[in-house]
Amino acid sequence: MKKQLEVRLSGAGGQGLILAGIILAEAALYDEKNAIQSQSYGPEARGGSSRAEVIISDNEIHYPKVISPNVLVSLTQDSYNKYKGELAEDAILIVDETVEVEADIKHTVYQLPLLEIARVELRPVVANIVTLGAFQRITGCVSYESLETAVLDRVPKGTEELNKQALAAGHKAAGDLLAR
Amino acid sequence: MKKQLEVRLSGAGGQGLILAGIILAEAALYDEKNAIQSQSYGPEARGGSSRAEVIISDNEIHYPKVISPNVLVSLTQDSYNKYKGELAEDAILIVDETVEVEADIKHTVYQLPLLEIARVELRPVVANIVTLGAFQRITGCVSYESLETAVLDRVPKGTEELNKQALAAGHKAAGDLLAR
Amino acid sequence: MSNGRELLRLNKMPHIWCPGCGNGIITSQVLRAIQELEWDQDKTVIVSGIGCSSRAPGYLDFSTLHTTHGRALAFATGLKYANPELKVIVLTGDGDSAAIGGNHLIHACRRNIDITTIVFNNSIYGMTSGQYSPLTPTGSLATTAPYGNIDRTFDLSQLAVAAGATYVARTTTYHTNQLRDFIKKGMQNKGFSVIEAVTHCPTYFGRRNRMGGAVEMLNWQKDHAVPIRAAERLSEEELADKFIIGEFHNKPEPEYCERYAQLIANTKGQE
Amino acid sequence: MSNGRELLRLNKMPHIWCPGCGNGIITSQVLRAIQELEWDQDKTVIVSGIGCSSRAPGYLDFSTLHTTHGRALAFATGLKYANPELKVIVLTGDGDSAAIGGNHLIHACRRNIDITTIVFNNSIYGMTSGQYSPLTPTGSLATTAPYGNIDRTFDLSQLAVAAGATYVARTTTYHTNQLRDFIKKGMQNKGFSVIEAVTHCPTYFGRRNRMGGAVEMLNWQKDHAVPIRAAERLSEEELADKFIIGEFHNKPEPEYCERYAQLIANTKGQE
Amino acid sequence: MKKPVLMQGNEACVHGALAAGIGFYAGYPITPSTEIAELLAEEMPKVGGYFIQMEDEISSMAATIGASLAGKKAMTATSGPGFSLKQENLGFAVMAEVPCVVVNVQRSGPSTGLPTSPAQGDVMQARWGSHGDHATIALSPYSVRESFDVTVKAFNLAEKYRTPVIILLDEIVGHMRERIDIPEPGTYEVLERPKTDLSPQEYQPFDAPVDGIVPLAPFGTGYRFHITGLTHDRTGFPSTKPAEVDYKIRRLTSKIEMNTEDIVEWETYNCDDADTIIVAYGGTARSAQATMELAREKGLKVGLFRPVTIWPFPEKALIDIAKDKRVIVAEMNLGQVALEVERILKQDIEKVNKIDGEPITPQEILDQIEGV
Amino acid sequence: MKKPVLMQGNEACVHGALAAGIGFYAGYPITPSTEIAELLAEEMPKVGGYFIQMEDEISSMAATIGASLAGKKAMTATSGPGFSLKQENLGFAVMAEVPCVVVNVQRSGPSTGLPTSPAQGDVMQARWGSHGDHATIALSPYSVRESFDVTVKAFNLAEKYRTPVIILLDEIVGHMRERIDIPEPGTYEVLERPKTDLSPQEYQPFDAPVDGIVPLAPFGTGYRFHITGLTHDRTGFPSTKPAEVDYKIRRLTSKIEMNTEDIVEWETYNCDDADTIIVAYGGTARSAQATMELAREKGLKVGLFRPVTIWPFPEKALIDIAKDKRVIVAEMNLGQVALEVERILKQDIEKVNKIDGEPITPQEILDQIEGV
Amino acid sequence: MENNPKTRVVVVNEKFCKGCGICIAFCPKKALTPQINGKPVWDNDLCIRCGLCELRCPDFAIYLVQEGEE
Amino acid sequence: MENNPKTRVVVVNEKFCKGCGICIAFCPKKALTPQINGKPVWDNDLCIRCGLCELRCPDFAIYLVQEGEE
Ligand SMILES: Cc1ncc(C[n+]2csc(CCOP(=O)(O)OP(=O)(O)O)c2C)c(N)n1
Ligand SMILES: Cc1ncc(C[n+]2csc(CCOP(=O)(O)OP(=O)(O)O)c2C)c(N)n1
Ligand code: SF4
Ligand code: SF4
Ligand code: SF4
Ligand code: SF4
Ligand code: SF4
Ligand code: SF4
Ligand SMILES: [Mg+2]
Ligand SMILES: [Mg+2]
Repeated sequence: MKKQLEVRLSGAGGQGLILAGIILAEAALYDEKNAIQSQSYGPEARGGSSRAEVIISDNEIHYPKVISPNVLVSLTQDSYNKYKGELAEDAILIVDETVEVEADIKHTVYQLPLLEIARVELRPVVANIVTLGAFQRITGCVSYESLETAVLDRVPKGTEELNKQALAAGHKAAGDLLAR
Repeated sequence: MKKQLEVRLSGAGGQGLILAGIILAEAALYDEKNAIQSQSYGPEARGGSSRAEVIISDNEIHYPKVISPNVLVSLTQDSYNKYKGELAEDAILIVDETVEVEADIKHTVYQLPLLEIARVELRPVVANIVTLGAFQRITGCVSYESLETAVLDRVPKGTEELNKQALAAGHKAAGDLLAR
Repeated sequence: MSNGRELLRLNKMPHIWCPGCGNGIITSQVLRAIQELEWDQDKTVIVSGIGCSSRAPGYLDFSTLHTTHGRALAFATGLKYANPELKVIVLTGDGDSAAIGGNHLIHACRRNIDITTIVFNNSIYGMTSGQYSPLTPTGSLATTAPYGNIDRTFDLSQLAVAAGATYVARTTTYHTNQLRDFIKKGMQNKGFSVIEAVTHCPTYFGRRNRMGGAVEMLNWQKDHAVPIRAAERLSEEELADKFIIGEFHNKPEPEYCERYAQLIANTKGQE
Repeated sequence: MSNGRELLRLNKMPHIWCPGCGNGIITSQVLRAIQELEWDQDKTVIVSGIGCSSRAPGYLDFSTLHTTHGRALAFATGLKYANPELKVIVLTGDGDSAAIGGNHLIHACRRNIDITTIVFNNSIYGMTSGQYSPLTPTGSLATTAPYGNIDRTFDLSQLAVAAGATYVARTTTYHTNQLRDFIKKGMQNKGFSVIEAVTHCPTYFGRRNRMGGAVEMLNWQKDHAVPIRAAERLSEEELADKFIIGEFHNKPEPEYCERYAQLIANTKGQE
Repeated sequence: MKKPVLMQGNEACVHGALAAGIGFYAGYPITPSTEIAELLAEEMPKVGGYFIQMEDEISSMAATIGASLAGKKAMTATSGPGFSLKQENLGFAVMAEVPCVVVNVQRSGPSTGLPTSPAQGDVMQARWGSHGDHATIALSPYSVRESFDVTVKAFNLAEKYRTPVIILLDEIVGHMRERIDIPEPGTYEVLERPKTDLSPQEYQPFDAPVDGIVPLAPFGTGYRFHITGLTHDRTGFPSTKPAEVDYKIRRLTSKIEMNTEDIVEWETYNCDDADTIIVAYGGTARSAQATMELAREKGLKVGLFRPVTIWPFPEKALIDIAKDKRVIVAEMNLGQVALEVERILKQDIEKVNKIDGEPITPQEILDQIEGV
Repeated sequence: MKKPVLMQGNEACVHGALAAGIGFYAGYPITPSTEIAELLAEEMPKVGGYFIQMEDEISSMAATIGASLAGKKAMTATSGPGFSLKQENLGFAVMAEVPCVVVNVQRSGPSTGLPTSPAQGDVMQARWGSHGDHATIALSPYSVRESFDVTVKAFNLAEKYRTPVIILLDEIVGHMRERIDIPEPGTYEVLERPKTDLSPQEYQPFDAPVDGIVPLAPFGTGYRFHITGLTHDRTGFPSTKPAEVDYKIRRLTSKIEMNTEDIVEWETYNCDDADTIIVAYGGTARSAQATMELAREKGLKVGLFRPVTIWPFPEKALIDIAKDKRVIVAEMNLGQVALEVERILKQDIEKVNKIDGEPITPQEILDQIEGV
Repeated sequence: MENNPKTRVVVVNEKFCKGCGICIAFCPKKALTPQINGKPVWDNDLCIRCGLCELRCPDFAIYLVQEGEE
Repeated sequence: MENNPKTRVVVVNEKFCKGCGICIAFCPKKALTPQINGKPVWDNDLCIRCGLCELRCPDFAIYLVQEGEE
């Protein structure tokens, strides 16, 4: 693996991807890696798409912004269209089932019913945590334990169990997909 | 005579010395000389003393402020005390009768009842013009005609005659003194 | 009737406001009012400050001026004074007009300059993500009032009246037709007019104060707005959690530009 | 009784004000009020902006703060809020408080922070030699209104009431005892108080408007000030060239620092 | 004989503005600039122009911009504290490319300072007082006549480059009275606001070459467009696209920097044979002139370089004249233009500074020359 | 394992302020500084401190000064437009020598610009934004941890030199989240406000040596004195006497300039063997670090000079390290610190500038190095 | 061809509509029902052409037009 | 030794007094008359020790004291 992993999480405003980015970065810290999280602000954030970025590395991270993501996560078509550019050569994509990806895309694509899992099995608000579960299973760039700790640190009191389940559900869904 | 004449007119606020300074400078312009007028502003001007400065020269005047006056005019004791410093070696003083001047002063002093002339013979407000008349007679640095023209330019409509008389009265008083 | 879209810069749409945001409702009423009064598109200038609400002019097909935070009325005063034949409307937020811009509001009122000001009062700083404004009611939550706002509830319309505005009215985004009606009256008033449009920011004010979405907030307006006549018959307690809507002031007085025109007429050519 | 000179910085006297200027009369009443209420000299802070009137604190033997033009109330708010045990008095001019400082005035009123503000209203910018201020009456002359002021006559006290001050009163330098009385009441009000002291500037306002000297201007005040009760019985015409003096508002409400102290009490140590 | 006219620098500034066709003035009184407002209050209605006293300096700057957008040549005047307050809206005028003239009659600072005393402490502020990157045009006259000339020029430059232009008067020049022969109309250039050839449909208010502008169509003349202080594209609408932002922000600087030769103005005195060059501007240049005469009388080869445009600084001219000579920068501050001179010449320089409220005397500069 | 903490630069600034003993905050919301106010609104009441949201930035600055005079360590935070508005009262704090901390989280300008994008366009404004002559202390952190450190230091310097201290954050550092290990109390210096030894009778609030201060006695503690923005004498009362004015105004600069060695802070990386020195600060220094690594991988001898105090600039250190080497100044503006570097080094330098709202990438600096 | 109810239809501009649900909530005849994205579907039969949806839509996204227009 | 009228005198601080004439104009008993510089001269006999001069003097220049004080 490359010494520095650049991750872009994208979706609609309100889907909690910024929180997901923070949790992911914190999980990396638990793993004693370095991590930097950033996000886009401004009127852009008011309308449709939202974006969070995380860089994870064993070394010091100087430049804090993602230049070419190694992993792009997209929960909506809009955000996929907007942020799919400038991916790293070896980038992988983790997208919701509802996102249509170009047939001729040269990157590895993992398509999962992330939103549906949240909506049907749990609650729509935990789609971001479901996503993190899947992300962990696919990239392995943080440990599951650290991720779970980070999730439990950040989610509102009383929702710990729900979020644990969400994380597990995403993890499992990705496992199933990988197994196929 | 020195090529540049520095004049300081001083008195109490309200005695019209700034106007006198402006008139003097304008008279110099009528004589086709150069002149610069300046004055002190600020809270200082609110309280007691007031000061106007004029530089008259046949040449271009660069530095616009009076450094060491060749002529100091003082209508009040306060203003005399305040501004008597830093006179030029050959300076002359034109002061109101009510001003007490040090006995050992090394400058030529002309003491005249300027305020009284205005008050008794004319009106108190024209003390500044009386002063100008005396100033002209003593220094001769502007012509009487130019001074009169400048006075008439600047004084309020309807007071021309009064001011002409004032100028003449000052001129005469100085003449009488010089004659003594 | 139309929603005013003929006067939109359609190529700039959709606008940046959040789903359900009341700003669009007010903007639509402004456009309808202009249409109904048949104001000349080429002679109408729309000025704003900074804020979510102040983004409105960018969508409106007039000469439009998006200025600095709080200063819209000062820019507008210069514009109107320098060319009194222009019709000038100012769109501003509660923060823009009542916080940083409060002084310019008072002085525009005082001068009675012929400008119609519409205050988009969403009780919050929307653009900067939900800090309390001078018009945030006591006790409400905001990012800078995490324990509840300790400031007193403030009445901007009353201030405008005291400062000398000659037309002052308040209503809500729920009372849409009344809103348009007040805006039109303000525009017709030859003098300074303030229309306080109570609006809803579901994203920040609504969410933080658990008021539900746009629909619930509109219903809240319906339930808490009391017409001025009705209010007169209610006790202070009954009015405690209510606010008053209606026309507070409507009394023409000499307009500023006209008074200066008179001065020019008296002076011109004097030398 | 004393004229308050025990509280002067005698070595700074005589003050810079012109002969007959009303500023000294107001200042004397402020000092007498402090004496009569026995405020602690070491715990009293006097703050001002910029203007002739704002030079007053320099002569007063307290902690004194001469700030920037129009901002006295903002400085004072920080001072008082940061240490509520200080007693804070603000001395300000009509330009300082109503022109450039209008916004801070409104917001201090709105917060009801425990500060007593005395506005030296001489209807003119004295310090800068006689330009018109927002409180210059319509038609009066000033260096920047050589043809007569076209601005509308403005009522600062009414603005203060509308903005939420809990004690508001106006009187003149002629009504000296009443002035002291109002100042004392303002100081005793736990909240924001505004005392508008109509005063005379013989040098600029008086001279330009041919009102005579200090004595004539004091007599003018006597003839043109109408007590609030009397005014109620007069018609608009009868009041046309008059102005009203008296207490306009006196209704205690929760004070700002106390509300924040409550918030601290509720929050402190929470982590 | 033509009647000689004695006038203050502040008054000459007003007459310059009137000569340039000023149509609008908004201001708030402050010493030592107030005479400008007072005289305009009297003169403007006579010529059908608009004078307004605003509630403060922020609104004065705003109203000035508003009036300019309405098509008037517009000006505001102030001094130190007020100049600080205008900075935000001055930046708006820069960003929105709205022509206007801002006069700062400098007094002694910081803060309230010495309100009635001269200083030149706001020279760097004129360049850097507002946040964000931009270029500045600032002119500093040294005489009453030049106050007139520079004001006419300021209006011309404002219109030509669609930018606020700053006049840095100082209390010395602003308040002193000297003879001025006001030139006859027609003997000096007055630039009217350029008009667009384009139709309202074609017009894009910011579609300009890197070194230039698009004429600004006044509001109310059938051109409906948008003005904002946000970064914007050539049409004037907000844009966050890096390429458009880059183009826009760089042009604010390049339209001035690429026209430096057209804008800069300076004068030299006795520089040909000089081994010592005094650099001085505004009121202090008068002291330096007197110094030069004193020095020449003593046989010292002293010259004077007097920038009239402080920003952009006449960089090339300075290098031509002063490089590797002894250079003394005299100014009523603690060394502001001196920093720029040092940077341009890349050599050590000497300074004569004064900040006590009194003007620098000719002798004080001479003392520095003579190493007293 | 100690729980790792992920934090924004803005949040770290708040924690630094709390660590330094902040007792008062006044502000007005503005992106990208608002998190500072929001977090303080939450934290201040918990520690018995005072948080107030004022009606604008002018009053926020004023209230901050007022609170400092009441004896509290006081801070305000803002961004570009608000920083412009604070300039007048910032000058008052300078003149009256009132300690306080002013944070400017820089965003892209001029004017409203790109409110949510990073820039470093206010560096010169921090030095020259207020009228009149004075010196400035301004610090610019490049990491979240340094945001904490610099804030503590800013409070210390403010108290030590009785002056406002400016923290120039930028949107990059202010908004990014990275790990921070907040140091234990006791491991860093916290300077309490110096107390006077003198009795109220003897005390003169400005009777200071040229390179220092007199401790500021809080209002309400029995010391009755006068504070004014007018020039004043050692007792604090207005004075127009040239000698007193000269002493006062020069001291505002000398108390900082004569202590430059105590104040300045900078870091160097790989400068010993470098033939090319990048000068960069704040968020851009991170790009430069990455550039350096890329360059070193290519065998290019590149070093980095990173000023932490922008004002006073670490002039001596820069000369020691960079004189006669190839120097590249990288900054998110059109070249502001570059002017100072050019002046100090008296040599030609190269610049990498960006003002389109995006950070400078490591590659862009590398391209300059490689002459691409 | 005036405002003849029979010939007027309610149009939704899907590009402008943000699915806020206001039109749906305040339609007096429940002639509007939400799609999954919140945007309204119009029922010609229930609609009485009162214009309230148009009046309150914050996005200029729903309005009545003569059939065939736009 | 209280406020015994007989023992109280009106004092004028000539350094503070600016000769504005206010005390003179508003003295109910005409106990004050102007010198040439406008500053008041006090008449012990006419004075009723009402304190109005002290009350209105803008310059803290005239006031009643116990005889022998100050
Ligand atoms: C001088 C200045 N200060 C602060 C800001 C930041 N700011 C932008 S909009 C805004 C408040 C917006 O609130 P409001 O006026 O109520 O408009 P809304 O967004 O709620 O419609 C603030 C504080 C700014 N742009 N400029
Ligand atoms: C920012 C700023 N603007 C303007 C001034 C100039 N100025 C000083 S005092 C003043 C007005 C004074 O009027 P007022 O407040 O009524 O006080 P007065 O002198 O009449 O007592 C002005 C405009 C200033 N000092 N600072
Ligand atoms: S934040 Fe609030 S005011 Fe701003 S667009 Fe969204 S809903 Fe509207
Ligand atoms: S100018 Fe007017 S207000 Fe100022 S001191 Fe003189 S009389 Fe008083
Ligand atoms: S009100 Fe407008 S934006 Fe909202 S759902 Fe209906 S059509 Fe869409
Ligand atoms: S026109 Fe009236 S009835 Fe028809 S859809 Fe709209 S709101 Fe409902
Ligand atoms: S009122 Fe005071 S200042 Fe005026 S004349 Fe009398 S004593 Fe003197
Ligand atoms: S005390 Fe009364 S009677 Fe005596 S001088 Fe004074 S005003 Fe006149
Ligand atoms: Mg709002
Ligand atoms: Mg006044």
